[in-house]
Amino acid sequence: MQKGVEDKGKYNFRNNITIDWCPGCGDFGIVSAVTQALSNMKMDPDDVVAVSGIGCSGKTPHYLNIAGVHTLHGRAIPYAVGVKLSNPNLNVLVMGGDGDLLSIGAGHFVGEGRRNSGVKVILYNNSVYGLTKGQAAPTLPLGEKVKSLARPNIMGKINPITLAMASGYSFVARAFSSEIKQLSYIIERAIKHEGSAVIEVLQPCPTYNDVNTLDWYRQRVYKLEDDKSWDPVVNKKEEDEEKFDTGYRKSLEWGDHIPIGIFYENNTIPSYTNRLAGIVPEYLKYPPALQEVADKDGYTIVDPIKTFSEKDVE
Amino acid sequence: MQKGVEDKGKYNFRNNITIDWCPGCGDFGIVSAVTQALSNMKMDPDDVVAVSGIGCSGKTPHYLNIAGVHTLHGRAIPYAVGVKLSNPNLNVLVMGGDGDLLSIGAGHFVGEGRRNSGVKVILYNNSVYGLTKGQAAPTLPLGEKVKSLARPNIMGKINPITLAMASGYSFVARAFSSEIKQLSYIIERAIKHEGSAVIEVLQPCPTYNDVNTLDWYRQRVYKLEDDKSWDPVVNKKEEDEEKFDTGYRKSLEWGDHIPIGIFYENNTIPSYTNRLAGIVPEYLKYPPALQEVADKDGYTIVDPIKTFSEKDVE
Amino acid sequence: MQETDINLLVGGPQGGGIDSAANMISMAFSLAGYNIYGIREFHSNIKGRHSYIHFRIMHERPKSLKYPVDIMVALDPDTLFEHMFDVAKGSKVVYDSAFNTFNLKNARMITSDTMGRIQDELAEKNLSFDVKGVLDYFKSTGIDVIAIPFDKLINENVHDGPANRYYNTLGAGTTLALLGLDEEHADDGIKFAFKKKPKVVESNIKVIRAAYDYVEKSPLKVATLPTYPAIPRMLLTGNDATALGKLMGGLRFQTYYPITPASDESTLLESHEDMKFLQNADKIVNKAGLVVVQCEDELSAINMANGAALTGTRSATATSGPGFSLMAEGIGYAGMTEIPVVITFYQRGGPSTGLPTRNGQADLLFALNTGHGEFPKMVISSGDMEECIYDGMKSLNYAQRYQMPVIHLIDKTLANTMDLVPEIDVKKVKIVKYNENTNHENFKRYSLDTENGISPYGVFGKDIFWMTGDEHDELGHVTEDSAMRDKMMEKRMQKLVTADREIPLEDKAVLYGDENADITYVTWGSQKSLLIDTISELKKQGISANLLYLRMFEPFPAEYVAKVLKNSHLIIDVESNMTGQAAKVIRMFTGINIENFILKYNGRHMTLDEVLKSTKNIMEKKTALEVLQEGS
Amino acid sequence: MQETDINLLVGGPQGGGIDSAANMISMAFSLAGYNIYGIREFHSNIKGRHSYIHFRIMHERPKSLKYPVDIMVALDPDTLFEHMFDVAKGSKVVYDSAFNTFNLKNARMITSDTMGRIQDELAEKNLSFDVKGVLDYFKSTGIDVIAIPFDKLINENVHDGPANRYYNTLGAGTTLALLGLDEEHADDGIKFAFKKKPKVVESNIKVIRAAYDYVEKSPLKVATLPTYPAIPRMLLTGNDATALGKLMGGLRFQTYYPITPASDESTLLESHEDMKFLQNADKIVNKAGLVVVQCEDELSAINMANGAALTGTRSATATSGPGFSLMAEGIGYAGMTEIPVVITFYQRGGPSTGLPTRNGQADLLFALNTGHGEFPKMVISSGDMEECIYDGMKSLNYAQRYQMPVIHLIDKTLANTMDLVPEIDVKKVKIVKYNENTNHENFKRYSLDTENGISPYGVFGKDIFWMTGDEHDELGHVTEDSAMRDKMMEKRMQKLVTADREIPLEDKAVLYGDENADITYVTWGSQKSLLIDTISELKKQGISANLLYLRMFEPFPAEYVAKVLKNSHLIIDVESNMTGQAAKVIRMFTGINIENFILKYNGRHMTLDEVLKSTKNIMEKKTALEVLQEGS
Ligand SMILES: Cc1ncc(C[n+]2csc(CCOP(=O)(O)OP(=O)(O)O)c2C)c(N)n1
Ligand SMILES: Cc1ncc(C[n+]2csc(CCOP(=O)(O)OP(=O)(O)O)c2C)c(N)n1
Ligand code: SF4
Ligand code: SF4
Ligand SMILES: [Mg+2]
Ligand SMILES: [Mg+2]
Repeated sequence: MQKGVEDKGKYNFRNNITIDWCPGCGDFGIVSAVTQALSNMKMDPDDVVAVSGIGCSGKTPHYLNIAGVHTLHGRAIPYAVGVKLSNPNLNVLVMGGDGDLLSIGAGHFVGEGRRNSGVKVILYNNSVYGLTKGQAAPTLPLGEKVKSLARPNIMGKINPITLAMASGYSFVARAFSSEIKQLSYIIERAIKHEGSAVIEVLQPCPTYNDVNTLDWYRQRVYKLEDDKSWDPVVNKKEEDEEKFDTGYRKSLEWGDHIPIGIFYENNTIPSYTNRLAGIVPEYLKYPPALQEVADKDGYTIVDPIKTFSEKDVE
Repeated sequence: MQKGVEDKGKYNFRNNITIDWCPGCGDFGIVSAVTQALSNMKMDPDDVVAVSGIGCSGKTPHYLNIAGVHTLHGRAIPYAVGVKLSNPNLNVLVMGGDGDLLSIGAGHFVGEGRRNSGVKVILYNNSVYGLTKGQAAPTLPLGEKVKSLARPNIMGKINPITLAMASGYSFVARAFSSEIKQLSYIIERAIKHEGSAVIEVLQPCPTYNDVNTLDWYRQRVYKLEDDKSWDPVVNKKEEDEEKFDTGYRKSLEWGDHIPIGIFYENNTIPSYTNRLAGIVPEYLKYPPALQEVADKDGYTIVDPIKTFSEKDVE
Repeated sequence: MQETDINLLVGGPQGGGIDSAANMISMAFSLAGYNIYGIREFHSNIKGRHSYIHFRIMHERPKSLKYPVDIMVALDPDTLFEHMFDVAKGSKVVYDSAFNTFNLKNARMITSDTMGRIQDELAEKNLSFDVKGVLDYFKSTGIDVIAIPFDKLINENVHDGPANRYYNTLGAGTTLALLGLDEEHADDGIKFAFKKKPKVVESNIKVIRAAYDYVEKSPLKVATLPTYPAIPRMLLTGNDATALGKLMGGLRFQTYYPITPASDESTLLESHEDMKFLQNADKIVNKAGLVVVQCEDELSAINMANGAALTGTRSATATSGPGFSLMAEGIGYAGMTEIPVVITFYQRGGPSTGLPTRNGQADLLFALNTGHGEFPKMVISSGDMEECIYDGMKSLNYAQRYQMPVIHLIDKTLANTMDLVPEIDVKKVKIVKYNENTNHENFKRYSLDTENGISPYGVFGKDIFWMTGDEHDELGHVTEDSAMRDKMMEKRMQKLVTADREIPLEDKAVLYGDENADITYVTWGSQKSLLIDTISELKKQGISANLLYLRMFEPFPAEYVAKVLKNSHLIIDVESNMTGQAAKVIRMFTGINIENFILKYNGRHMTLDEVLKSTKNIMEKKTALEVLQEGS
Repeated sequence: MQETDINLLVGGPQGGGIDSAANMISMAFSLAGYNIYGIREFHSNIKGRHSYIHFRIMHERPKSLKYPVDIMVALDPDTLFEHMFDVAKGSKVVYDSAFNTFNLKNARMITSDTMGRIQDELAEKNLSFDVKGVLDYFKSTGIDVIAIPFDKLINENVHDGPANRYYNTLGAGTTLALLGLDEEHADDGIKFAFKKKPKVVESNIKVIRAAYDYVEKSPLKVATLPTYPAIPRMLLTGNDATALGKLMGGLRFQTYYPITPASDESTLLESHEDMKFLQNADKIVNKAGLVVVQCEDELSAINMANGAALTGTRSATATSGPGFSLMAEGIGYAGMTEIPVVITFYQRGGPSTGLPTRNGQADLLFALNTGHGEFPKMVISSGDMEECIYDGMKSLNYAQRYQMPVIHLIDKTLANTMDLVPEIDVKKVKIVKYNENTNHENFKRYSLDTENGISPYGVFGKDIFWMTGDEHDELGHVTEDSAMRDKMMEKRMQKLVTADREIPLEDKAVLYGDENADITYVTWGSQKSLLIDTISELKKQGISANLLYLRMFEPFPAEYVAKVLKNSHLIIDVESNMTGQAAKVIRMFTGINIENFILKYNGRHMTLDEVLKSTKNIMEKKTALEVLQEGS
């Protein structure tokens, strides 16, 4: 805990590594929002970790001045969960493309909904596979033809919000990479939320996606919170059925009007770390990462016979 | 097309291989329903193929008197799609456990929703991993302790119906292994449906699941079609929003009353095979499996220069 | 007096209580001061198909199994048919007299191929296709056939629940009585087996009584066996021993996806997340616990274990062939980014789903060459309980020290071997920690300023650094600079040279037996103790043999292996696979071509008798390749 | 007169038009009757990072590339810095005069490591850290530095769109003019490159005019090159050639998940799902089409391809290292259940994500040993365009004939090599069909009634049979019978023996050059043509060398390889990896230890000059291991 702690609010969460995204890429906005959120929260840089998959999106951790791991295509979530469960004190941000998280990584995306271990998934939705030159991502609608495709898209589209809700995530939101303030606010809220979060970020890819452009989104997005009555937060179990349904129906809206904001936040579902704390004594205080495994002479501290006493024949 | 065609209605779809499921296993009911459906439809045995994953459920194809492939854990869907897209004339049934399809195979389960290639997925839901001795399956609710678990389940549960709907399947139903007639009817309906189907089958596992027993289900299940006004079929695009929502909400019902029947059938989404037919000329009539690839002397029939004319430098 | 040496087989339907029968017998003998050694064989099936335990009881600790068995207990008729060839003159066969009327065609759980072979044999001997036929077969061979009226004996003596609940106890009791074990010890076995259930103990002891009574009154009565003072031991399988070793070695995070025969290790750990501590542990540490995560698949399992290692936690996963196949990419990532992670790899019969519950040693070359591209990893292998324990500890140490994935190979035979382990030395292996980072200011996770290739390790929560599976610079950022690429490749691979230098030879390869011998066996894994027994047996017969036993395949002790083999005469490679994979590895690293093989790939454990017989055939130059076929 | 032999390098930012510039140049020369041979190098980045094409132009078909290049065209300042060492006395460097004021510190896309090395070099020579500095560096070495006023020339001549749209054409035009190619052919090149866009052609031809004009009026003017009659050829990359071969070979179902450098093959096929037919095809067949499926991941890709094969369809997938790592389990399934499937494996720089857009040959051992357990599979490798085509066809034939997965290795260098292929022989390879089933009544898919191990193939829709990755009986049902298990293992593995017997040696290994030579190179993959050139070059210098070129690794032509190598003197293994994997395979199968290596693992293509130089070092016994380092 040695860096920038003197004046955390001023810590520079953006490092000096050259960003090699295309000019106009929506990913720039996401980096800004993340660094803003961390600054706003006066986060200790040692307490937050960035985990990404492979894709243009996957490069993000290298641009942040916090520890980061740029993992394998589709596997960011398992890495993030490994980090989180071995040290629940860390705030773990997952950065992944729509291909990364919803195609090759879809199994983990669903699995993490069940676990709800407390990682925050930022899903870069550009509707294409950026880094491999513009193939259809699972978020591209059936029949749509972006310029990099030889023929209109032959696959249907996944709505990340409905999939996240069906999988069990307790915090589900959508943002737009050019609405940096809202995105940064949502990230803060997600970090403060105990369970796992999915934040879908609509993100123009000017190089390959000539349909869902910056302007296309600008003309369509509107903020959920602009409706003062919008309240997606479940604090009591009884509220869940209705709020889940409202959020779910809202998330199906697409086309001329695209809602952005928080769709659903359920504070009544315990996170995996808290579930574990019910089984492993003092897990939250002495998680795996903070334990000593050897005595001062370097020998094991585990008593094999007492631990596995049922195997003992005497 | 040589077997049983003389009198298809009398073809025996159950072969003489010894079934090695435990006494009382719900899987027996599923086999009965499948063979009944095929008999009822007077299906030509050469026209239907069974594809399974690994698990107790995965053994099913060996017990059926049709061609069958018992694939890898979690991979039944890709195999089935390979069969279907290379020969769209075949009816392809997928048999998989809840672990197989919703845990290790969840990525394919979601992916197939987007493709909607026309395979029919029968999901054996016993809430446990039968063949590996009773670990929690993704359908087991949080905190539930079946007898094979050392501690209450630490993971949340996936509702196969909501996940199937969020993934894009155009036919989604639930059945119960002891309601063989209804299940057989649903299988017939699914086979007749153009797109891909998911049929979740609630199935007791007397060996490992002592919570969701035969009786437990008997006391809770009720049939959707008993409500005469229940109509889950979308024949016009306009009906979709409402029927999707009704089906979705219904599927969330669980506990004392568990609905079984068809939740959603959308006939307005073209299947992948029909989408392909729009691109590859005469695909449905001359699919890959029915093409000759060599001339009578055994040489290629493809003209490489005309086919790749853009590479030709003259 | 000849030393007690009993080979025993208990068979019955999967899920039908043969485990408890075997357990009672083991416990009774253990408490009578004997050692036992057993291997379980079963189908990939939950209930009904044939399953058995083959074991051996001696005062000395046995190291191998033998056919024919001295006594076979059949808890169902299938056992009589399935093991027709596993008994011989002098053997005793115990079964329920109710089976007498059983017809072979009703044995629906016997697969058609096996059925065919049984029928062929009966037909050849002109015997009927039923229990009577097989019993005649036994009798004609000089086997003692002992029918016990199961229902009658039980119904006359206990009235708590249906008779079939006690079949296994009666089977066990009869066996113990027939072997001449003191009834008192039989009772002790029951008490131990049903520890926490006094009512159950009571009824079962009545059944034991009935069994002893029946035998005593019959002409079957035998002399009482000697008993010995029982020393404290742990009854462990290879799965148990490895779990125990890993936990002692500092494991605090284990991931898994269920799979036979690996998941027993993880489920055991899962039920011991709150471990117990030795005196040397201070108070804070006493609050520690282990986290075991059942993942959504093996892709998740390996990558989650990798992730946990990033916080400084000692982490591991355990799997078998199909799961390991899915881990190749994650292992490559650990190699590239220098993550200390352990993959305990329980080999079973492959390829593909193969023989999921049977033995195999056919994953060596895959383990050695797994993952695309070139990256450092270690591959070690264990051959007995003690090795499972201490290699379990060492695997974590190696991972920490060399910052690379460590693949620990164990085969299904060893995983399912039951053995009484007398003593666990908690000070045998010291815990090694990773090379700690001291420069927190400008931390170079992949510092090139190292001769042995080992850079300071980085820990999330303590240091800021980056990691990527792309080629990277010292800070961990992506680079495509051609010179940096070469340096990083060389730094990573250098660690294998370092490991090879630092690790003592005895952890890599060991020569058992005399240095100069007529025969040199080469093996790895569970054949270790079997071949040590083989050597003793041959010695008794005046034949000198030794064993080059391999424990580490990467880094491979090429020089030592070459030295030993160049001095050898008749070299025989013994493996449970079809292509002699260890011999291939030896040739790849030394150029030496081994020409004689004893191989087994039918999925069953090797036994002493078949290895001896094959050795003779090879010695007599009848053949250079012996394929072993014993086992049902 | 000396034969034209031009080595050329065009560099610029990724996505900044260097592909079109290279294309125009290639087309112009092609249409002037020349042959071209080029290799693309680029970062794993979409826009901005440094990228270049290195090519060679000759009338004869070139087979290798050389440094230093004769002319380098810099479309951005980075190119000048990145390739400081790739030009030498006599080279020409063409660049935009606007770069003159550019400071190195603004070259933000140059990675810090590369930057460091450039700065070190400039500092050592006491030069400034800017374009001026590097130009001084060039001049001091005797390099011709040619500044072209890009904006001025364009703005004076075209008014359709911004000037930078024409930078690449101007770069290409200047190059062509400087090389002395007829302007008419330059115009033809433009017309060809922009085929369907007459307005674009018009503007670009104006730019060409401006370039020629400028050069003509300058002191740079050179003599006109001869031109030749242009014969029809196809300009193919390895990706294209393989796609074409597979389609000719009967491929009708291809699956893929996007990955560099494999997916270009699949996307090309995807845009040709409606292929064109030869005269010999009858009418029904003319309606046929290919299905290409973009899958959700590589697990799906391999298993879906396996699934498609079950209907009798010829199916394949294509991938690179990370994807292949995920396919291990599916390949094992194909091996176990005897599915004919082709996996075209494009190797790139590993391990892990590695150098995604760079070359590598480090996946050989993984391909050979992939998947748990023992199952038959074939591993073949191609080394040039013709092999890509015909091996593409053969890979499908092998799969059909032997009912097993066939892994076809191609490296990134070959995949991204551009070559003009003069003729495609549609009758060179006959199409082989699987062993058809004739007994539909009681179909034994895995009939043991076969000597060569090949049972009749089953087709869904025509036959009723079963398949399982578990061990199975002849019908395809699960069995755990120990005897059936052995028979099935033996039947499956027998197919490899059959393949080895049936396939001619020339498809496995070829010796190029004289049988007796002082030096014997051993290689595989894209070094093939480079080493054939090397041999000619050495011959000119009076040194005799030959090449043992490997095409098939499983079944491995051990006997032949041993025979060749036993007669060799100085053996040098040449591979694009760090551990000499082919040499390891050779030792594993023959015991022969190769002791000299020329290896390259920085991800860049090998060039003639560096191989020659290293060979000399080895001949002079300066070293036994040469690590090549050329390339930016
Ligand atoms: C196992 C594996 N398969 C394929 C790839 C190639 N690959 C790299 S990035 C990428 C897709 C990127 O798309 P997305 O996840 O949407 O990220 P984006 O670039 O759009 O941010 C793919 C398929 C890989 N690296 N690993
Ligand atoms: C890759 C892989 N991992 C693990 C296994 C082990 N395995 C066999 S069946 C099974 C789970 C079975 O559960 P489910 O899919 O619910 O089927 P059920 O037995 O309940 O019908 C597992 C994990 C395997 N065969 N392959
Ligand atoms: S390709 Fe698209 S997503 Fe990738 S950096 Fe460029 S604009 Fe961004
Ligand atoms: S374990 Fe359960 S699911 Fe499997 S066969 Fe037995 S009862 Fe059926
Ligand atoms: Mg994307
Ligand atoms: Mg299940």
